[in-house]
Amino acid sequence: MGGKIVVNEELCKGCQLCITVCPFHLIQVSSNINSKGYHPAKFVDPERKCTGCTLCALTCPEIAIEIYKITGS
Amino acid sequence: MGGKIVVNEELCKGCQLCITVCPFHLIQVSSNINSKGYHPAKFVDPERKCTGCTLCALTCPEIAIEIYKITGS
Amino acid sequence: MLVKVFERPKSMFPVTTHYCPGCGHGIIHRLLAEVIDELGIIERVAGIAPVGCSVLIYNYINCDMYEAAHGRAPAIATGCKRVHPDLIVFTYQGDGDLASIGTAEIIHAAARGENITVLFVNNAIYGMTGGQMAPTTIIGQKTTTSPNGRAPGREGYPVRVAEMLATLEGAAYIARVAVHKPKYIIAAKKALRKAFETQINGLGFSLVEFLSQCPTNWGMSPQKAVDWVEEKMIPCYPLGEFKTPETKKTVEEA
Amino acid sequence: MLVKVFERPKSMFPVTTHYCPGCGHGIIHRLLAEVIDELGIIERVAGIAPVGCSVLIYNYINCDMYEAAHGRAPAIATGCKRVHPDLIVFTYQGDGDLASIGTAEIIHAAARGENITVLFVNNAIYGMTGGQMAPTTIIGQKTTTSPNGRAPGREGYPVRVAEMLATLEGAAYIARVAVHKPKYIIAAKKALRKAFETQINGLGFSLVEFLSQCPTNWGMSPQKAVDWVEEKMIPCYPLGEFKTPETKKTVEEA
Amino acid sequence: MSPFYEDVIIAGFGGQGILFIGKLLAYAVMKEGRNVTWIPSYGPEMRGGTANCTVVVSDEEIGSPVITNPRSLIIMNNPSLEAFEPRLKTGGLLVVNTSLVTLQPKRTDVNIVKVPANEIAIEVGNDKVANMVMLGAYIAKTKIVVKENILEALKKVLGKEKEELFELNKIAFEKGIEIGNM
Amino acid sequence: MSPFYEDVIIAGFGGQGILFIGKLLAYAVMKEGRNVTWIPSYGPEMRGGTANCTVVVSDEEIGSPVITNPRSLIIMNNPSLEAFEPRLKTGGLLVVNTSLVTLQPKRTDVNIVKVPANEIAIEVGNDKVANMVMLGAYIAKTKIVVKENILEALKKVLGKEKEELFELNKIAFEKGIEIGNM
Amino acid sequence: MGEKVLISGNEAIAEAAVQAGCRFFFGYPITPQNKIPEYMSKRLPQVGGCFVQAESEIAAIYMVFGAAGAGARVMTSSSSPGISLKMEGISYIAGAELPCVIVNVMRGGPGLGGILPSQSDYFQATKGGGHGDYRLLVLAPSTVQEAVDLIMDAFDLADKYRNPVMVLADGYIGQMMEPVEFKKSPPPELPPKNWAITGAKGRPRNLIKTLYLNPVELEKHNLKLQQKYLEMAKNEVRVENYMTEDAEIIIAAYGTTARITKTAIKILREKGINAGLVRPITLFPFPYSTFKEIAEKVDNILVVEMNMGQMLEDVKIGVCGRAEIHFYGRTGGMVPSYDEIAVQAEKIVKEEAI
Amino acid sequence: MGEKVLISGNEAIAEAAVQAGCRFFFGYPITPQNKIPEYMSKRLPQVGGCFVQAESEIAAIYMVFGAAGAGARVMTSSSSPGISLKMEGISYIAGAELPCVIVNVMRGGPGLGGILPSQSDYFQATKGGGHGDYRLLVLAPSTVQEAVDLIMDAFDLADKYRNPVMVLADGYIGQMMEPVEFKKSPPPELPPKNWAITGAKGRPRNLIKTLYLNPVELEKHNLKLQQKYLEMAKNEVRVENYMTEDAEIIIAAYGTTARITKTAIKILREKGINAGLVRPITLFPFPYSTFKEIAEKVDNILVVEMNMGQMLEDVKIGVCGRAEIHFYGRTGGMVPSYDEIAVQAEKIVKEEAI
Ligand SMILES: Cc1ncc(C[n+]2csc(CCOP(=O)(O)OP(=O)(O)O)c2C)c(N)n1
Ligand SMILES: Cc1ncc(C[n+]2csc(CCOP(=O)(O)OP(=O)(O)O)c2C)c(N)n1
Ligand code: SF4
Ligand code: SF4
Ligand code: SF4
Ligand code: SF4
Ligand code: SF4
Ligand code: SF4
Ligand SMILES: [Mg+2]
Ligand SMILES: [Mg+2]
Repeated sequence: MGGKIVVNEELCKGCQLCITVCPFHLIQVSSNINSKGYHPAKFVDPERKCTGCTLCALTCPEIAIEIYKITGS
Repeated sequence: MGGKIVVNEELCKGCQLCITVCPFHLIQVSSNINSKGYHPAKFVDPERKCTGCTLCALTCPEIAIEIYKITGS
Repeated sequence: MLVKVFERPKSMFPVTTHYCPGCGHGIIHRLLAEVIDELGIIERVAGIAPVGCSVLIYNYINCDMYEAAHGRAPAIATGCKRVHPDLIVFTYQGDGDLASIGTAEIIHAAARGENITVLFVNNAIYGMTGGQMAPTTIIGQKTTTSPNGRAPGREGYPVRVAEMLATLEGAAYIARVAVHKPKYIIAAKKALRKAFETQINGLGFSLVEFLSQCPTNWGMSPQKAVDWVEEKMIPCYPLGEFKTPETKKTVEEA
Repeated sequence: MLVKVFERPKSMFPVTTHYCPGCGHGIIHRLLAEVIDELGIIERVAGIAPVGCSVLIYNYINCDMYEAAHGRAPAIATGCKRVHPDLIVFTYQGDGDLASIGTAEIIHAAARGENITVLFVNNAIYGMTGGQMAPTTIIGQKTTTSPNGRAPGREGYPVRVAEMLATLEGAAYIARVAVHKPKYIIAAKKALRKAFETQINGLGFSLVEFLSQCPTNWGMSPQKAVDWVEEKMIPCYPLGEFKTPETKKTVEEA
Repeated sequence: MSPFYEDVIIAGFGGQGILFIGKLLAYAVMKEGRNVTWIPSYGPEMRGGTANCTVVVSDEEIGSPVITNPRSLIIMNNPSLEAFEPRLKTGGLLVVNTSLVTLQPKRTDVNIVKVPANEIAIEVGNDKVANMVMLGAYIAKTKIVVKENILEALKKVLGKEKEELFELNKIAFEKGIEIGNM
Repeated sequence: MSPFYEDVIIAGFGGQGILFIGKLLAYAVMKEGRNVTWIPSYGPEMRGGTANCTVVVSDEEIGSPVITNPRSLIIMNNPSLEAFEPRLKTGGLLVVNTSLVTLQPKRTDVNIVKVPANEIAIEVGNDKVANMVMLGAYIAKTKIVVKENILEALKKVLGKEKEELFELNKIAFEKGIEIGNM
Repeated sequence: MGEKVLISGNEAIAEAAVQAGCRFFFGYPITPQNKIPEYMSKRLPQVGGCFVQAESEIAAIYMVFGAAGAGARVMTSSSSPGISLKMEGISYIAGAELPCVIVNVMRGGPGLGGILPSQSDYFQATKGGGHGDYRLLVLAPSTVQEAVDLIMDAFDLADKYRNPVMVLADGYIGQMMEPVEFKKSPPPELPPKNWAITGAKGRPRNLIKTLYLNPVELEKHNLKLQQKYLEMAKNEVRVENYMTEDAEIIIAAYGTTARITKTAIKILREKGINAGLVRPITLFPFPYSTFKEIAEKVDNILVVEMNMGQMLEDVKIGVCGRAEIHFYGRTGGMVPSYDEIAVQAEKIVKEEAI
Repeated sequence: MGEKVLISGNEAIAEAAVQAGCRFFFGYPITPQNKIPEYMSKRLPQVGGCFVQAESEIAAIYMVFGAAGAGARVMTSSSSPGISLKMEGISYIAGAELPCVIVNVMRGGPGLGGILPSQSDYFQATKGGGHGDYRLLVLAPSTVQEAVDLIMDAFDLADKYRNPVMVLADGYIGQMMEPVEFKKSPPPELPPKNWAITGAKGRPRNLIKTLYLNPVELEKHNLKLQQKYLEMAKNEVRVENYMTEDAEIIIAAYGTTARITKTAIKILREKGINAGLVRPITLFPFPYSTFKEIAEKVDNILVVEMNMGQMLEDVKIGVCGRAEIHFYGRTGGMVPSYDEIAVQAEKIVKEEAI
């Protein structure tokens, strides 16, 4: 049972707090720039390590992260 | 070594606090009325009991009492 | 199957905030909205915004709201609560707002045991006006009006609001929390919920002091700011419950 | 031979006061004048009168004086002391003045560690304006604005100023005394002298809270008022030193 | 006949019931359908221990409620005599409590009624009702209201709480009327 | 010859050094003995992340420091082009940073100078000095001050603390002049 | 006619408020208006209302803000120094368009001043002692009965315009007793308070605010406020013309000064001088046109105030050079007597005659 | 000519104060004047002075009271809502006759309003936003240089009259940079501050107060204050007449609005319309006589303000019906442009011509 996060790039302000708290270092700074001029966070989880622990979302001041748990099939 | 108090009748407002605190009940309400309409306190010490303990003056809100100690001769 | 386990609270508008990257206000807003949602009280909430960076909180939370004058939110809350005792009334106030200009209002709201909930955001600075010293600025901290670092002999000592208010009988629930890291954030939400429950149960004045980061006016990156909360603020402002309706007694640090 | 052992302090004018018979203000004035005389500081004292029954204190004590606006004496004292650090600055304030309208000013003067001395006269009432409720009015006490007796649910709880201020680091000496009986009056003077010495030694903010009788607005004879202090006020407002420069820590009741 | 008009200043020490008899008068006037104003002194003189009030009575709209030269004076202590006697209108009425006012009125162009109010009050039972004696004398002289309306006002003002004081006040008042009618 | 007069609005994102080059310009003008006003935007647009300032230069007393229809524009982002282009005076000068401004200017009655400022800045070493490139181009076109006075201003503003940034800024500025002179 | 009661101005003001539906009062003691909060502390709980003695005048005015914003009828009262402390709050209330009633029982200033009657807060009340382009509707009663009537109207006017209304009285009006009848006229049709804070149940949430960071919006908001003030000027001006028809000299006065002036006019007319009184009842909106008209008819206007010349300026604006304006003022708690006023008026008429 | 420095209005105001001998500053942050306290917090300790960030504007004004009463040169600054909070204190300071300088960098109101420039506190400054018959000496700079000069004068004027002086600026003056020369003229002969609180050594004790329970004394005190205000009106009126000699229309404006008007006048004259400007520099005392005189010469006066018409009333009083008065105002942070002003003026002149 893993997890998955979705970062809303337009809401994100690139503060990188989520990056600091993810226990598996699954979040990075994107090279994109959003319309406000920020480099948003980017979810990079090739090995499907994300547990959906919500730590990243808990610490996000912009509520830019939504989290899903992958259950069952 | 005894004591003696002098009440300034014009300053006194007849609150009677001094009367309450004198350990020897040496102060009474005068029947005089001062120019403000108060009955001032009156020192009555026929038996020379006053010790000059200053309790009466300490409690007087109007500083209407002066106290003397009688020493020596 | 995908199950959403974290999403924007319903009582928040889906808009971007005006806060700087990494600002603690955003986190506290979310906690507030979550607690409102969980208690199911959004239709009977009245909020009072302060003057400070969070003056625009009404752009984010979808409940009846007043915007107060600087420092006067507790008085407005009093006026509102007395008219509508059934409303759940909260104020949201910065440290300049609550601990400086609004000192009398917060103390007397607490002394009256006014049945309201106060979110007090202590970021050790005046955010909105550009980084001047707050009553909560810590010793040594440089601000635009304590350019040489706050020195007790010149600028006095930090005010510990939670401790001070806990001396008042009307205060029913007083706690200090922080929002710089997830575990603190989780604890902060618990305290906030307890504060609202105190009000709902009619037990009197409740206040939660949030230590909050202001990267912009501290002149730090958001990550550095998070560390600064841990290393500098918490030692000056110990976390914990200083009063609870159960004890109604002063509790030394948690 | 007659030796005068008690007389009017030199720094007091030889005039009658405007106070009601049995009012505590007169006693506190005398203690103040005695301490000033004993410390020999009359030529470098600046006093700040409040708005309250004691607004005319400058008619009784022969030193440089300001008359403040209601509640603002600590701010005026701050302005004065910053200009003349060598002056010995005191404020004299009632409970309406200091604990109600002037709450912010007193707390921040204490928080700044402003090197001044405050005489705080707690008579549980607004004397000058005719007996309205004060923040210090005790539970059950009837006043002209708490006609059914102060009830916590309606009018809130009494504010304990000494305890509250003792939570502030800038406060160096905080004590509560009473003036209804000679032994208390003697203790009160000691505390007041200590407060002034704290200032003279540059140790920071000092405050003495005097429980004081207001026979007129309590609706009692002076003797009854004295008993009321003992029986009602002291249980609500315990006497003692709450902070001293030596400990700078909170001391539970003396 | 020009419309009815009267004004009176009542003055004495605080605690003598100065404002009280002014209010009784005002109540009674109101009862009789006339216009009336009652205004107390509330300035610095109060701290000095004196009190006074002004009652104006008129069939017309009342202009000034404060009076420079009153038509009548009810005087209960020395300082008040000194303060107000010179202001009394020529031909006016001066009711003076001779029990307490030791100074002699100087005016010869006014009507002076001397009332040993405290002595009478003590006679009827209590020094405190000297004010009612004064009021009685004043009303007897001016006939400004009927006695009954003062008594009704008295009843109303004393209320249930101080009902027991009614008789004493009434007697004092009636004694005052007697003196005034003498 | 009528007395010298010029006004320019400099606009872009906050953080692009908009206010900074405005100040350098104002310093240099002052150095040359002319009157100058520099006024920043400090209203709600600041919270929106944009910034602008207006510099007015004149031999006479300066009246309005805010300008409805400026003679020149230095534009560093798209929103600013949209906001200010329509207000430019006919025959005016528009210096536009083509590295960031992707919109095309619409005006045909003005003088347009396109400066790939960020590219040049990166070339000379740092993206942050794009503002200096823009300033150089503007000054080359208008000759409003001599180059040396801008450099003197730069030295002064950077101060001891940021001395090491002088060279980089200078080079960027000079590159800008080159482009302006092209 | 209902029953008359003998009551002091302060108590009458309080009772009138209660009868007008005021259920909330927030105040702080200050002489000479203490009977208002004291009366309210007893009376409001009897009618299911609530009295709070605030920690200060500032807290009081913001409690009013809160209660008015919550849709209640609410009042506060104070006297001059206390009113000065409310200036920021009054600007906020006006800016947020909250209806409430504010009573100023004026005393002598400046500073702590004294406790006796004065009219020296006229400017503060009418020109906006607080910041920004706001205006209060200002009512100046001259008798206790009028204080009662105006207080009752004040609540309706406040609701009608969503604007704070100030009742500007003075120490004498507060302390004086007069027979009074409480007769509330049926309230006018008033707009529902659908903007109030009551909990966003079944409706979009409400917002009460004064911040408009965008100046275009703030200007629009201000223009809307101005429109309201113009409406007031059109609909609400009240003024009493007393014996003005045949007047050769007009005295302009309001409040206590005006009723003293009526006695002065009697004296003057006994001496054969036909004096009249123009008494503004609304100080804002000010009866400029009354003064314009009267100035066409008389040569001299004597303004009498308990201050050093404040309404004087409005009279000047109204008269606009059409008549000579004179001023007689007492201040600091001194009340002009009818004699003094008569002497002043007589002097003007006599000099004119030379 | 000394050296010019490029400096923002806020910083220039602070530095000018220091150069004028101001050693104490008590303030509370508020946009758009934060650079003043910030500058002072750095600068004052360098010159042996003292800066205190007060807990509120109210505390700040009473710290000023304390320091001014102690004989120091002292200043405070704020912006509109913060100034409203100082109203009680200003009335006290005026009543106690303490010299000090108060700066209001005005922003849009009412309430929290906005942070952009405004002139909507004109009434508050000139008519006494606080209670009682007091007046401030009010100076309105139009450029940063003038802000510097007027601040320096303000301290001298405050000491000369023992009266608070208000410098009424707006957000643009505070934020704008201009080259400035700091040239303090030698201070006038000023009376010694023998009334100050310094410790009663070798002299009778001093007393600083505003309470006069006896109304006779309070009136006397007020008359003394009035005398001072008359003196100011006699000696201190400052006004700039700009291109008025041949003007067919006069524009009246002060502060930022006035300098924008100068550009408008240029435009108008290019179009052949001879416009002139009357710019009051002292708003109190107001240059009534200048307006009286100018009104004899032109038919139309256009008052331009960043408010809804406040100085307008003083112009009306000055003009007193001798010329037609028009008004153009922007408010809430909107600044009138020279174009708009020119259009307004042109319209008036053209309509006149029909
Ligand atoms: C009466 C008044 N004084 C001052 C201000 C200016 N002001 C706006 S926000 C603020 C302080 C904000 O600091 P804080 O309350 O700590 O909130 P933060 O921005 O740090 O969240 C000040 C002083 C104002 N708007 N009104
Ligand atoms: C701003 C302001 N608000 C209110 C008052 C009225 N006032 C004068 S004294 C006082 C309270 C006095 O009570 P306290 O401070 O307890 O002194 P006390 O008379 O009991 O000694 C009040 C409310 C005032 N003068 N100024
Ligand atoms: S949910 Fe947990 S594991 Fe997944 S990205 Fe966020 S912090 Fe990392
Ligand atoms: S915490 Fe939120 S705002 Fe910050 S970088 Fe991550 S997603 Fe973006
Ligand atoms: S000094 Fe002591 S003994 Fe003498 S009268 Fe006073 S209290 Fe009594
Ligand atoms: S204590 Fe003082 S004032 Fe009271 S009765 Fe005794 S002497 Fe008189
Ligand atoms: S200034 Fe500080 S408190 Fe304000 S939004 Fe930015 S980070 Fe947050
Ligand atoms: S009212 Fe009370 S405090 Fe005031 S003088 Fe009288 S007894 Fe003292
Ligand atoms: Mg803060
Ligand atoms: Mg008290």
